[in-house]
Amino acid sequence: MIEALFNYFNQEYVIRALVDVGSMTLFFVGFFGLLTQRHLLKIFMSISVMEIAIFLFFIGSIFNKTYTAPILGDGHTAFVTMNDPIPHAMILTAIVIGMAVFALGVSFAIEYYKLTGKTDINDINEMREK
Amino acid sequence: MNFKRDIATRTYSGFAIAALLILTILNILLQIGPPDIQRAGDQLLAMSADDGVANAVTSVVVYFRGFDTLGEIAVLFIAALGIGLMLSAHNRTTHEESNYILKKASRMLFPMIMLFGVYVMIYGHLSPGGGFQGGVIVASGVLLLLISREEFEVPHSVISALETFAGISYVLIGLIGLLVVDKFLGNFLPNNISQMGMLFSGGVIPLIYIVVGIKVGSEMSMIVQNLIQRSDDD
Amino acid sequence: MSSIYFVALPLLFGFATPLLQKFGKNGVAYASTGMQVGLFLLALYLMATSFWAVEIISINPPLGISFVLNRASLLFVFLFTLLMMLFSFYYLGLRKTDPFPSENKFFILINMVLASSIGLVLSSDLFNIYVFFEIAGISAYILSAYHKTPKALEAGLKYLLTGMLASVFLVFGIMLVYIHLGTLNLAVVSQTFHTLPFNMKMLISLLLFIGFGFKVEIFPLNFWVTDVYEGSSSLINSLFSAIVVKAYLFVFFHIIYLAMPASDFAPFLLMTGAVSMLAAEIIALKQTNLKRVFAYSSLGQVGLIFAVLSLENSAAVAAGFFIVIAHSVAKMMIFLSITSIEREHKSVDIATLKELNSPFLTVMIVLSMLSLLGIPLLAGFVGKFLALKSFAMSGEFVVLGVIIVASLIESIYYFKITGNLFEKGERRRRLSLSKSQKSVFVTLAVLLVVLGTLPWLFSGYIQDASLSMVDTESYVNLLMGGLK
Amino acid sequence: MTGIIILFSFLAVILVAFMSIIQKSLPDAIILFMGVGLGAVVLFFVFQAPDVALTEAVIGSGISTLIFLMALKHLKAEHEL
Repeated sequence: MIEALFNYFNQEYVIRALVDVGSMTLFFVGFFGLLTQRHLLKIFMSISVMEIAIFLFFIGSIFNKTYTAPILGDGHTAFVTMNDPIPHAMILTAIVIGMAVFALGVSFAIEYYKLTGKTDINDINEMREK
Repeated sequence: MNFKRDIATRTYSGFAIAALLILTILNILLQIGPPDIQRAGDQLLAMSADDGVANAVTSVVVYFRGFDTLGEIAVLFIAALGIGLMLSAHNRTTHEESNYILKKASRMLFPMIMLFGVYVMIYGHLSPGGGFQGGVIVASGVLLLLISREEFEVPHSVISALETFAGISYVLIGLIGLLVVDKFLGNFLPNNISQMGMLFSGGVIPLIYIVVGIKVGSEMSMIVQNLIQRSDDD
Repeated sequence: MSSIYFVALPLLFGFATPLLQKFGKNGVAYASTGMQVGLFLLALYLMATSFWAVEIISINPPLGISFVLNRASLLFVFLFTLLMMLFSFYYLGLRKTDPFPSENKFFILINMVLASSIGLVLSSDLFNIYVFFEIAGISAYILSAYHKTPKALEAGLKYLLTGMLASVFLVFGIMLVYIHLGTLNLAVVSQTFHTLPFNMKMLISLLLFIGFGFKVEIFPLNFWVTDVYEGSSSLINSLFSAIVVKAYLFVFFHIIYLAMPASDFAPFLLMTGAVSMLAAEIIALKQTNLKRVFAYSSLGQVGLIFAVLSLENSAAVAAGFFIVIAHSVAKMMIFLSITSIEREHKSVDIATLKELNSPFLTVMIVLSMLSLLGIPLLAGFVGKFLALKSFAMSGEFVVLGVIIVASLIESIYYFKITGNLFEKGERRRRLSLSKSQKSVFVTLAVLLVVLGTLPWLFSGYIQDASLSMVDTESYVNLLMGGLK
Repeated sequence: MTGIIILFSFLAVILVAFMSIIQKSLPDAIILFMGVGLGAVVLFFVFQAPDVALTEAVIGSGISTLIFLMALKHLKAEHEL
């Protein structure tokens, strides 16, 4: 019974579907937060969740169950049957960039709060159109 | 016009819009799965055999797509600069006395965290990890000191010197590559493939990753310190 | 000479600032300006010598990243270096009396803006474009929040939030490209993009459109732009309007021409551009803040450029390039003038212009507004004329009509501003400009007049540029086959 | 085994992310957000990307959480949203 369940979930197309549905649901959660939350930190949090979702989607789509991580060692002596390293490098870059922008945003939010005492995105309207 | 809506309407409409978008995207993604093709990464894997680096991700990050990494360093540099600019004018906040356990534990943990960070940084071309991860681990060691000792402060001149040194040497390594092998960030050091797996292998790659590690470590330490707000920027 | 210096030298400058600081108070300022002059001369030299050149970084394309220099990208690089150089000269005049706080950081940021704009234009790799997109973005966020007033911080926050959202969608699109085509190189994408299933093509186009749409300030996605322009200092607005947006526009259409030429997307882009122009000009009528007025005017011009470039033929592209040059020069002039006015009068309301006592600035503002409007004998006319001609040639009479209506609306608020300029009000004391500032204005004005009266001097080069912009075959061959 | 791990990790990540987004109290939301990062680390590890997993661990759930907590300290946010 459990064996059968395990085998079912190990199939190629099931893993694909899991990755697609799972990461898009996570993306949805982030997007939902972006549209409904009002606190600035919550908004940054929502965008971070969206970022994590697309990173998971990318790595998961490229991932091949039968291949290994792209590192020699543990008996691997040649660069064959390994997962594609480019997505890993791209995500590495994107994670660091995302964190940098996010830290900057938080520092803007702190400074804005110090000056005006506001953290609600709806209240940020110094320049309301007349 | 009044855009103020009550929370329930806002939640439901947000839910509906987000769901619509995601369902559309998901529909297309499920319809058209990732094709089974030869990607650029597979060709790069074949090429990494020639450059004497055991971790293929490192050789992609630092060498094949090294220019992205330079850009990434620039982003981090600008972010640290911006955070310093934003949070510099504040007075030092008074720091609560940290408790005894934290003080004693930090004394033991700090050298270990630093050692681990430096290890991750230097062995980036042989095992998972590298400059970014190592740099951030080092910065977290600094963070431990910052929260456990009220009198501790990141020495600004040292950090600034390290950062400048690392940044300049990264660009200069690139320019030397341009002059020697006519490719920006090209590998101009001799690298012997038989040395693969040794600490000194892979030509210019470990060198760059260590430089990246120093740069990331110092930038992150500055960011952390600025956020804890005991900053005394120039 | 290699095109990599355009990016490497500003980065080197940024990293080396603590060292340069040791050479006295003016060390950083002079080093920055000197470097920009050097880059301008390099661009001039490259314009004279090279036609198609590819600069390899690390490994050969299509696997590695490379910079492609052709007439089109070189034209933009030249424009950016020229404008940035003039901007620095203006700032050198300003800093004697009224320098920015923590000036070194300001110099680093403007050089990063320059490097990333040039990188966007030159790069031939999608993920590399994303990295430059982020560098340009993050420097721009900090520049808009630079003065740390509530308004500036609000501008910075709005810019940053939209930028973060844009980059999420952009990176999603790039990932889909890599998953389905197995490459990031624009040349390979150009060859294989049409093999994708229709739905996937639409999804990728949509994601890239959302990603870039925020940054090129196109209609449904430009709600944040005017707030950012109002909140940040007008000195910095001149950079946004003249350089950053133009780089994003170039790279957006570069990708469109290469990957999805003559797609189902083109009419949509055309209409978006036209609607964008009309909407911006109508809203601009009600504004009373000078920065806001010219922000809307920028949105309008961007809409026009967007519409022209989406016609995808070389005559239209030439028209688009003419408008880009004329608009960048004119907007630089206007925003620099507003900077001087703001420093003197501490206000940017339209009514402030009544108190302006500076015949020199008055002439400059009127000249640039006439050029933006498209009055003959000024640079704007050539571009607008060619644009209207190419709309007529392609049979897009609706768009043609919309643009004429929008230009008429535009003229109304320009006349309002001009009226305020010449109205007899209570004049303040004379506004003084330093020599370097005056010479910057004169250079820009001469550029406008020369472009307008003697367009044939440049039209040859711009024709070449537009041809090489639409000549995707040479681009692909250069990256794929031209190398050992 | 792989499939089951992926299934449960995704479920956990989504649940934690949703809870963190709708959470009324900010400190709770931040701690839950750290859980999102940790779940992502497990997933990256299963997807044979140890480098990314290490980066996500130190940056995504380490430094990001720290930044949030520091921001919270400065914002002294009203805890009822």
